[in-house]
Amino acid sequence: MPSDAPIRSSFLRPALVIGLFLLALQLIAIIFAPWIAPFSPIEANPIDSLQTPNAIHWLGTDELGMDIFSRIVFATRVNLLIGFAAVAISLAIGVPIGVLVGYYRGFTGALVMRFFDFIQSFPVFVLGMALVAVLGQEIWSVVIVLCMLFVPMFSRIVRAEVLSLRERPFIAAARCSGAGDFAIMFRHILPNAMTPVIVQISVSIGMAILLTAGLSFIGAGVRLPAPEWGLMVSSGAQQMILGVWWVALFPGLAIVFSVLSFALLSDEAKRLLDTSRPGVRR
Amino acid sequence: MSQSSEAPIVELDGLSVGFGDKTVIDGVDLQLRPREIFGVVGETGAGKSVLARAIIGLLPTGGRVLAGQVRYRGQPVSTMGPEDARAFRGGKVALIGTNAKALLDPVARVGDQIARVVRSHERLDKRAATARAVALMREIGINDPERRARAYPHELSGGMAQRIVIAMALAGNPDVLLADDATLGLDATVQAQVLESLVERSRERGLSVLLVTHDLGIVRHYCDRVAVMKAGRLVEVGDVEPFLAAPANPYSRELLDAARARPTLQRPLAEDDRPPLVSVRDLTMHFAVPGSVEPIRAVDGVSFSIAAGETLALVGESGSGKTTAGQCLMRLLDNTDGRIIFNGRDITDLRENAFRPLRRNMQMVFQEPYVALNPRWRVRDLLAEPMALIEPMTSAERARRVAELLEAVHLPTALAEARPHELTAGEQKRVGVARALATKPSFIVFDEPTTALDIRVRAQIIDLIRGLQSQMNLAALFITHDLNSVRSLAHRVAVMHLGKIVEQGSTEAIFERAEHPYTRKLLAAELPVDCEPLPPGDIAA
Amino acid sequence: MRVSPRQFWRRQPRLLRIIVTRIALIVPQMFGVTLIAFLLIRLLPGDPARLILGNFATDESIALYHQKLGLDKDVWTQFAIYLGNVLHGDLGTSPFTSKPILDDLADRAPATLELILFAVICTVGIGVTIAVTSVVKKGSAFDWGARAYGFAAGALPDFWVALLLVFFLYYMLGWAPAPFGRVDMMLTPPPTVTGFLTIDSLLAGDFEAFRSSAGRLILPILTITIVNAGAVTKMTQTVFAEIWAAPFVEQMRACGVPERQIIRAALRNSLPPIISVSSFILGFLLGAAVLVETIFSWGGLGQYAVQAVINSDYAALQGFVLVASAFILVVYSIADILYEVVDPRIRT
Amino acid sequence: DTASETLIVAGPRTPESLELEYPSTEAVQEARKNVYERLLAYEMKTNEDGVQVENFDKLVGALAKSWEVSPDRSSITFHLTDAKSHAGNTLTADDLMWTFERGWTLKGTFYWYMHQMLKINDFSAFQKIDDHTVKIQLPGPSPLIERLWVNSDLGIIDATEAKKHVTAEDPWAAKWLSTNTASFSPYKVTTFTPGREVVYEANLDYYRGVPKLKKIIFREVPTSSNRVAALQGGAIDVAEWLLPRELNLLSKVPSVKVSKVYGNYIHRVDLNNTIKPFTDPRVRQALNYLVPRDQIEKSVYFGTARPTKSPVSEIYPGFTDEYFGYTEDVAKAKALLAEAGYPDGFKTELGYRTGDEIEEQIAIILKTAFARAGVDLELSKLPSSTLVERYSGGTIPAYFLRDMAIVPDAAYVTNLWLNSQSMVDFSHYKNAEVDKLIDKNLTATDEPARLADMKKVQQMVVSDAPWVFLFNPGYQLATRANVKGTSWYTPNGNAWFDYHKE
Ligand SMILES: Nc1ncnc2c1ncn2[C@@H]1O[C@H](COP(=O)(O)OP(=O)(O)OP(=O)(O)O)[C@@H](O)[C@H]1O
Ligand SMILES: Nc1ncnc2c1ncn2[C@@H]1O[C@H](COP(=O)(O)OP(=O)(O)OP(=O)(O)O)[C@@H](O)[C@H]1O
Ligand SMILES: [Mg+2]
Ligand SMILES: [Mg+2]
Ligand code: NI
Repeated sequence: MPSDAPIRSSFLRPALVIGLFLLALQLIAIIFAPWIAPFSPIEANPIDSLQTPNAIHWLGTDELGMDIFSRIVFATRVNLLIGFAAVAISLAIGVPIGVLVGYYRGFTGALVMRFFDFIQSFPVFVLGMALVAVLGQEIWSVVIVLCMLFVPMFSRIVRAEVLSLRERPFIAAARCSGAGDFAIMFRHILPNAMTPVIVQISVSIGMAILLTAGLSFIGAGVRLPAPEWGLMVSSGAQQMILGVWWVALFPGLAIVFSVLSFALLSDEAKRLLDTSRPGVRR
Repeated sequence: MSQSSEAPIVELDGLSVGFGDKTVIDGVDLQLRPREIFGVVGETGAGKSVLARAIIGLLPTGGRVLAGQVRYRGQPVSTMGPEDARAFRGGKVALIGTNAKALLDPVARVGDQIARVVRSHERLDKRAATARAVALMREIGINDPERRARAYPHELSGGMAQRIVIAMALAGNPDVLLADDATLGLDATVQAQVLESLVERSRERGLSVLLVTHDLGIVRHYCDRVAVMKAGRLVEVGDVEPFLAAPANPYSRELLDAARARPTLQRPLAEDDRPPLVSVRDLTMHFAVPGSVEPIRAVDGVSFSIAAGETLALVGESGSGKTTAGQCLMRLLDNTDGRIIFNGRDITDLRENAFRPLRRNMQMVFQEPYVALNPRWRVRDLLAEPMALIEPMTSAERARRVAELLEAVHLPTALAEARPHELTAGEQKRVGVARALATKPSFIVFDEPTTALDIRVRAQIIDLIRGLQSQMNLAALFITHDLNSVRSLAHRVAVMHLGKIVEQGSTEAIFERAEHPYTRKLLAAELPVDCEPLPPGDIAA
Repeated sequence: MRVSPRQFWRRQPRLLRIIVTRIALIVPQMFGVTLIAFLLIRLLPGDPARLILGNFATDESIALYHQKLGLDKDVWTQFAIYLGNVLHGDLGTSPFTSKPILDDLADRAPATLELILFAVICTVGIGVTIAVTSVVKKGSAFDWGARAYGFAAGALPDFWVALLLVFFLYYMLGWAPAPFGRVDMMLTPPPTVTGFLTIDSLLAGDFEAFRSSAGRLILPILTITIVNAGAVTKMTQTVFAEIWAAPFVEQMRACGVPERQIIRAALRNSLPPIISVSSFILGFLLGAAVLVETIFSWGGLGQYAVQAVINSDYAALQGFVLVASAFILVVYSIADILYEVVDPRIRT
Repeated sequence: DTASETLIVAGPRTPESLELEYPSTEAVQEARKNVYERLLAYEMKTNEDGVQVENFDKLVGALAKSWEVSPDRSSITFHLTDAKSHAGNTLTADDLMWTFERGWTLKGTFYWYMHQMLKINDFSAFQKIDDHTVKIQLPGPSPLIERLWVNSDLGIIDATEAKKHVTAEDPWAAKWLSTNTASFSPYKVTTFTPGREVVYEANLDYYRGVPKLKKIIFREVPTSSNRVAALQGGAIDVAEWLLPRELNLLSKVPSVKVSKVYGNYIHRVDLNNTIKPFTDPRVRQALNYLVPRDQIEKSVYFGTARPTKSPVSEIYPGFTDEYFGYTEDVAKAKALLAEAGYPDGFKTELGYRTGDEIEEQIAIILKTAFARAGVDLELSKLPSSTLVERYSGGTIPAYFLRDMAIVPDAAYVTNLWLNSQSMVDFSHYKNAEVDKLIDKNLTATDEPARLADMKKVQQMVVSDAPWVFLFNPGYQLATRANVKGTSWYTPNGNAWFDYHKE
């Protein structure tokens, strides 16, 4: 029987606790942003520009006098929306492609993989800039850029799993038991191929947040004055060398904590899935 | 042969080892004398491997010595400093583990690996060490050792890899060899060769050997003294001959009886003129190897037929093509050539969709019990899956049928909710059998249903199949290299070697009047507990 | 007996076979890259003619300018012409630098390569060292630290780290040299040999330039290393830990092989994934280093590409994609070759 | 010593080309100022900040030591000075003729000036009289007949040298001249590495005397704060194009000098007058009433800019601000919008250039300010090429434009931006009367009458409000304190010949 002990004890692991705590903070920020943030996140108030952190503006203000704390709180919505949307769409597209390409290895499959190679070998930020230039500076453009990166990634992961799974005896056994191709692909293989995908989901959300920030940083992200962490760092970037540290520092920290929470959760997911992972019992 | 007068080389004194709060070795006293070969037997999980590792002072992670100590020539192993301990391992006491392929560094040439050990115990330059390695390889019976020394582990057969591990063990010139199930998983013929050279080398060099094994046959053939281990305790220690004649402990007796059981042979079925249920003509299966012109001829022109209710055993060493032949029969592989006729119908070229309805009549029990079950599915679903082949069923009917199947293979109904990894290997095998039975087929391929199981579980599975045979008038292709089970199940036997059937006949004829030399070699490699040892040359030939 | 080409092929040394196979694969891949890049880039909005002509644009001059850039023909003709030119080593001329794009790229590539090559060396070296130490000393404080770092590093945005480093090490403490450009503006860069300023200045015996260019590398390399070594650490940790627990390691220990040797053997076994992750990082950085390049005004390929996008400089962007893909393909191919060389189990 | 004769300059980008004909970016304008010499110039005067600026009232000779304009202002004759090129060639009428023919054929800047402004239709208008004399005959009179020749875009090429680099496909040495210099200017380019640096070296034979600075090293440092840091750290002598905030910071640093000129830039939000709701002048006026000019002046420009109150630059002859009444008045704006049928405001897109911090900041401030009247701005940060394509194609309703007209003439300026016939009337402003007045004054030569007409034009334009009038951002330069001789010319590029180090 699967022993419950390791699973239960792993719920108390500090990594998991920190990960969940950070995630909870983000969820609170998303839901209660208007109540938490003391100021409007998008209204310029140039009179108050570049204030160091103080009692009114806890994390200071940027060049236009926008309250950094309020913007960070509201940005959680934008950043996580992009991350979740990109990952969800990529999963929906990438996983079936991966299954099909892995199961029916053929010319089309090879072509698809080569195309993925191309996309993946394309320098990320240049691809991003070009796409955003074509599609316009919208949240959805960023999501599409991320999907271009994640779909091949998920497909590849699934395909690799499928390639090895399809040779496993239990597939032959299922065929003996009368399972057709469709049942084999989606009932037998897919559930077994999901573990690395699930682990990757969380990692990808983190990656999405980082990439979104990076894209915004070079001006290919969302539209100002929408609060977005990367954009906020970028607006403070110039001044850093002149000693204005708070504008870039705090949103950067938000990125770090957010990505960290997903990294921790992904690692814990891997661990949890591993304990229930097959191991021959002797 | 025992030299009770001399001081023991290795001495265990009330040794207890635990993992967490589980005690795995429980107060073991044992003395290994110079130049003796000491057998340790016992079923899986008895603590044999842990014992061997405790002696060398390298417990698996998490293991702790709870009490007692190990002494080498009087010196407690635990008091050695790190450098002494290192020199001690391999230099005084060497360990030969199970599954040699995993024990070799996959990306280093085997000669270098042996040389590495040589240089760890002796100041030698690389060339001299390599020369020594080659000499060791020759000593252990490897042909053309200069060339083999440059091979990587994956280029070696299991037997050869095992010899390399033995050479590594000998490289530090130890006094004591600990052989932990060193030949497990090897073919009987190879096993005999490897053990033979191991024992020969040890005797030549005057080493003491602790031979851990499951197989009482091995003990009988090679050991001077024997210990029976059960749940971390030595239940009986003594010289081999008196032990075999009259084991004192009831558990020892049980083990010995199971090993001795020698079923009566199956009689061939009465001849009749009905066409055979399965008939295979010139079955050929070649695998293209990427990057090589020559394909692997896994099955190379095999013909046989099986009548309804008849069991044909397909025996032969590992890699001879037995599984491949069985899978071609089930159309899991697309055979290169030859015809397969089932129930009067040529199924060779049927497409999967056309063939699917026929699957209810032919089923297969897969070789590896665990990997043939989808790890994410519950037993209930695994058993229900093939039922879709029969007719639509309500879920209640299906549940009833699942319960019936579980009962048929002597599994508790509660297991329906379990997932494969929650089952023991024996239970997994039985689920595999139940799954094959779900559609009430007329023909089943059993692929090695008894390997890798403990002696006692093995007997249970054989009983189960035997029961099915008589109840359901089942025809079967019984693939195995366990000759004992062939005796008890097969009406006829086909011997396979390098993709070809070299000999075929009734079970009796094969076991008693084998004609082909390969068949004879196969039969001879079985080390029975109760017959005279064969002259070594006969096996190694 | 006649030797079939296949048999002849089989008889060639393994290494040669691996290399030839890889190189043969590059050609069609490059063609594909050229085609896709060409088509995608044509989708970019923006008209370089307007930008260049500014207030003096007339319909006439714009048409003339389009003609000069070849933009008046249909896409396939343009592609055919382009492909022909590429085969003759001509990637076109950028209207924004007035120079052949090949020259522009050749001019900027060394900056980026110098940065990312040194950065990858540091990243891999440090990442692997941390990982190995943490596995060998499992459970120690170091191990915990390494683990925490493995996590945290993956969460750091490189541009932010770069900014923090600039703030602390340059602005606050004044330890680091100025974070703009590859060499002090007062100094004349050494004559170009390799394009790597550190190497060129040594070759020229110009130690001041060497000090300056090496100093300027510190912050960007530090940034890249801090951000990416975590991934290497994490990956190596996993792989190495698995190998460290492998039966053959245990066997070597049981045979009394010294620990250092065992570490070496285990590391040797962990090489394939380390090679692929290094090549991946190298390829990734070519594009991703643009953020770091921007912050440090590095003047490398990344910034060039970004400018090309901003200006709709088709030819330059295409040239960049071509060179970048070629570079990545070459890196991956080398990695594949090494991969196969270090792992004798892979059959060729 | 060489350090005091070398000037290290950092700017946001190196010139795209040294070609006279095409690029008209700021970086190129500056390069031209240094590597080409024009025929005429304005006399220089010192402004209130001690910067040398042009006196638009007084023309003086440059490469033309003297010139005559026919009384009807339809022909001009240049008498050349004795100038030596970098290559040592002496200036002759052939150099002019070759340069003119080249420009005429390449259909670039030269052609635009001659054809669009001076209405020349045929190359025969250019005549070599003798080796030192060239005459240009216009089809009709033009008020600009003299002033155009001050522009550095109309520099003279050393034809003898340039012809050495002519090839069959390239009869005008366009390729060579895009990265090399052949002229009679104070400087020549010796290293041209776009994206990194441009090195200028002095022409020791320069006809106005040996330049005091022998070498100018121009380095590209795209990030303005890095230029600030480098200037503060003494790594460079001159930092171009800094942000007001940075200039403000630097003005407190003793080792650095900040020079300011209220130059000819016009920074505005162009509204596409053909896209709803900007078809209605009341909407455009309303937006002008919504701009918080004081706030922007203080918090974005730190006092380096002044609101523009006319489409004509405040320093140009003919400028008037008397019709400008757009104060910040939300109520009025709301009323105008309501009148126009937008009582609840509307939504529109405002484009600005990637990397332009000032525009970005103003955009955000405008977004907040316009929201007060319900006008919802969607800010689009666009790469310059995309932005230019979108506004020249008329597909974006509102966008920032910072532009300058080089020729200090109100008719020239308004013709450029407000004549519906102009290619660069990107706002698609069309007022028949304005068109008529502009057209008339492009050829009229009666100066007082022209000024009166241009006043009318300004009045109509200000009231029609084709743009959201913003600021004259001025031109500023930050140098080390020991760099002297700051000057300013209408193309807003620095002429290094004027500078020296102490
Ligand atoms: N690393 C370990 N951690 C926890 N328990 C262990 C570990 N290694 C062995 N054990 C336990 O110690 C007991 C004895 O194991 P051991 O491997 O010695 O058995 P064995 O007699 O060698 O069996 P086999 O015949 O299958 O090799 C088993 O119950 C096993 O579960
Ligand atoms: N899919 C495959 N591709 C290539 N070679 C294969 C494949 N399957 C089997 N072989 C090769 O065919 C030969 C016969 O294999 P097979 O599994 O039938 O042997 P076996 O008699 O069942 O052995 P064992 O007793 O170990 O199960 C072996 O040499 C094996 O390596
Ligand atoms: Mg064991
Ligand atoms: Mg088999
Ligand atoms: Ni050719």
